[in-house]
Amino acid sequence: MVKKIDIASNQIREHFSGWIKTGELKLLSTISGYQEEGNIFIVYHCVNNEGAVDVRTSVPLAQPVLPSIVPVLPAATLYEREVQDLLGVRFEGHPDPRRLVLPEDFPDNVYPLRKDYVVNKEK
Amino acid sequence: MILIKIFFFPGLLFLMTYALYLQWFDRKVYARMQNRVGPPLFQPVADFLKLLSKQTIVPSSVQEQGMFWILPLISFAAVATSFLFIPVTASGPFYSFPGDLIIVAYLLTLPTLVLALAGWISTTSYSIIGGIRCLSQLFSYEVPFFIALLVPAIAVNSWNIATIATHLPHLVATHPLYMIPLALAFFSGLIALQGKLERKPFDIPDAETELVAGPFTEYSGRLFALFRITLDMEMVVGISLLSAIFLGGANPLMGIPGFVMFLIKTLFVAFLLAAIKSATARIRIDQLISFGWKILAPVSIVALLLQITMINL
Amino acid sequence: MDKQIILPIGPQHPLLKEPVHFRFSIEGEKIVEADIRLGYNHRGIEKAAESETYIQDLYMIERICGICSMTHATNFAHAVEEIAKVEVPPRARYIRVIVAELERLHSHLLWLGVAGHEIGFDTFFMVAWRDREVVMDLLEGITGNRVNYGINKPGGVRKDISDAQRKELQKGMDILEERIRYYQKVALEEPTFIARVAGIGKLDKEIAISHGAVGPTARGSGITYDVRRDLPYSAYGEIPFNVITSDRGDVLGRTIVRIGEMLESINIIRYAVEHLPEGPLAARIPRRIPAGEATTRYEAPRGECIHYVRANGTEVPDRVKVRAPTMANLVSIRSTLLNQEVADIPIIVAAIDPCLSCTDRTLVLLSNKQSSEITTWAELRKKSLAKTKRLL
Amino acid sequence: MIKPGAIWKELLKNFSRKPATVLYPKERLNLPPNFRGRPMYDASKCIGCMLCVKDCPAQAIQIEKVAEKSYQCTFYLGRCIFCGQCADSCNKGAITMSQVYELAAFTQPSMTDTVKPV
Repeated sequence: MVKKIDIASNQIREHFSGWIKTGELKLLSTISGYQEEGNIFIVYHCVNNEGAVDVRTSVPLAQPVLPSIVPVLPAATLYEREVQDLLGVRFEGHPDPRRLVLPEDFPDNVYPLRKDYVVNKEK
Repeated sequence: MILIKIFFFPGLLFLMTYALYLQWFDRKVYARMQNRVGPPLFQPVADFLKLLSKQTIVPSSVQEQGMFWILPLISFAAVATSFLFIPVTASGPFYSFPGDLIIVAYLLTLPTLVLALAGWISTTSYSIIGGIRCLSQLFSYEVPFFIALLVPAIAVNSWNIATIATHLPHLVATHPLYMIPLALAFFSGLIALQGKLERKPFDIPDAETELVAGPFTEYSGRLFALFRITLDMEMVVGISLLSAIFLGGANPLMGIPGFVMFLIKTLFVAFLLAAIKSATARIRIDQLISFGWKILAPVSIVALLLQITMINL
Repeated sequence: MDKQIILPIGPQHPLLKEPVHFRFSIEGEKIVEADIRLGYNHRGIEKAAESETYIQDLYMIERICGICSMTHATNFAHAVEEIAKVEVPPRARYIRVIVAELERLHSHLLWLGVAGHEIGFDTFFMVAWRDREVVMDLLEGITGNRVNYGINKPGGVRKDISDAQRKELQKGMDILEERIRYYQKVALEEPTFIARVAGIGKLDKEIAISHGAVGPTARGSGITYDVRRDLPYSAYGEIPFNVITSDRGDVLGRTIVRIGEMLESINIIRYAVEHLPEGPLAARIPRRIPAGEATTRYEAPRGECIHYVRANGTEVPDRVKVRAPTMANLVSIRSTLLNQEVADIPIIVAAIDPCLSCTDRTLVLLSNKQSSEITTWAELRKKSLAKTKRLL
Repeated sequence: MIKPGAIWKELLKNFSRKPATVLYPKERLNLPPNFRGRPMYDASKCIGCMLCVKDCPAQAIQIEKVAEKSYQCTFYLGRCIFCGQCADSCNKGAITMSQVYELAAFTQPSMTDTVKPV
């Protein structure tokens, strides 16, 4: 089973740098996000020495800003940018905050994975 | 009579048909070694005709349009003339004079230079890099090839291909010891020919997985067809040159059986080339140059020295 | 000399089976700057998955990638079973392991052939792919299809393995073992093959860890992380096998790891076929999955693949997140490409065995000068032509 | 250690062997029993529960009521992914997977096959 930890959004970088200093973090598998009435939850899926751990934090929909962990862990470069593209969470301190998933001509601040974005499914 | 000789029998028409046939033979052996079926007999002819019918596009960024058109013709002419000196039937080549071994070797180098120039002129990054690679590859196999040609020349003590072809077998019969340097020279000549024809271990200029088609990238239609047939004809000339001076061409038999003997020997050499082609991976340009100078050149020089000492014994 | 040629490769290029775009600036034959852009076949699967039932989702998610379809199907099925707290019967777990290892075999054999082709060793390509047919025929016999097997369903498997098929499997494994041992000999002895793979595309262990490399790419640099052993799923807990690693760190190291893994897969399949337990093929699972979430990991042929599924009690999942192994390896690819030869680009790129239909992400890597910007294809061509003109 | 010639054994063996290619239209591979070709419909067994229509991932099947207790079924073979889910979901066995795989057609409408009850 996967261990679950909840952390406030501003301590994310300290939490991960602590983990890396103690050598506990073996691998950051990925970062996934989902929207739940009014705020966006960001889940960091990691593998530690004793097994799989999910670190979850949340940011309000109105002000979706989160410190980026790329300076501490380069592996997160892509995952953060994907969440940024699809859910519109801004990661402060990300060295290369360009678009990762969407083509250039996709309209700005329209985020496909948000609940309000409806895809018309033609038969 | 002369025109018939030039354009039909030992000349152009025979060379082109035999080039297409050898291309088929090479691809068939290559396929069978890979447990595949391989192309039907008329595939090369079909490719050639298809290319002839395609539109020839010259990229706008090419400044010297004229040069772009003439280059394939130059290499085609060089290879066609070099074939006239090779003895196809026992009655000797169309024209032969004492120094024709050097002429043929020189004419065989011309297409590679032309290819490098073609790559340079067509200005796209792929063809430029392909052209540069052509040149840097030239230095690594040219010297061993020339030295390999010298060994039988020295053994028979003449520069004329026809005389080498006729006298070498008697010479080897009387001095079996000559077999060692000749075998070494034949081996290094074969590998160097593989490099000259830019085939598998050495097909670095037009490595399709990196540079699309190297110097050929911008060529299309009739020009590309001309380049392709020139490469095949160069293979025919190279193989028949090697089989003439090393294996004695058509000489033990006269007339038609002589010609058949010529065919058998060239097919044998072609089989060796196809085997090398299917057994190796493409090596890098720096590895090719170190292989050329560290292994190929020493082998051919050793063969040369051996041959010289043996003559004086 | 500072004259740099920009060598664009892709999205359409003989080197690439799938649309990706590389932009290398090179000096002479040395690569100075590497830049990759993907995202040309981004199909918005995660959004589509939120509008179909779990059964239908399984077939769509299985078609994320052609060569690792079992990976995504099993991983997704695990997540759904974990949320619904359904116990998969042992026979189904063993059948999943058998099909999973068969897929690893055909994926690695495919890679071996492609690697041979990238360095011009076409005979190796033809022969490796001919022997791969043995695995494909076995897969077709068991699951009914060469690719996109459709053997999984939430709660278990849809097809059984009969005794005749078990004998076929054992016969197939013997043939394959003899062939793969021959490839191991060729890969370690053929001079031209070694010349092209040894010492290039070096990825040392620290970068592999910090950049989060997974699978054979990481194990080729000495990292011993394998989901089948560390976080066992299906029946891997009960099957003995060892994790192959090599600390060469270069393309040859990854080749050794992949060939070793193939031999391991053969042993796993033999073990699983002998100890195939009796019992039902699938457990009952409700069409409406109760609210909950699950993170499941799976050792795909290219590395660790992770699925994160959230259910909200209806027939339709609330959120499905898929991260394919190639995406994790793409961060570290830049360090393997810098100052290598142009001739080595294809084999180094092929070394991480990129499966782009899994990844389909647009990726512009950090270039050493911080001002990297997205250039559209038109600008790129202008820059490239300007560069070449200045060169002439 | 480097020892050239590891590949030669394979080359000579191949050269003497029959090519591995199966020349498709003339020779054909025999299909395993589990092979999933196009789905077939048996009108007598269908009770019109529409489970197959609900479960089809590609919406490639349509069941319409023609008369009391008899239904006609339309397969959109252009959309069908041959996964066999309809055959599984139908607990009356009205839909079975056949071994027919040569389904290429020239026009889109001809890909739609309607099976009427007899």
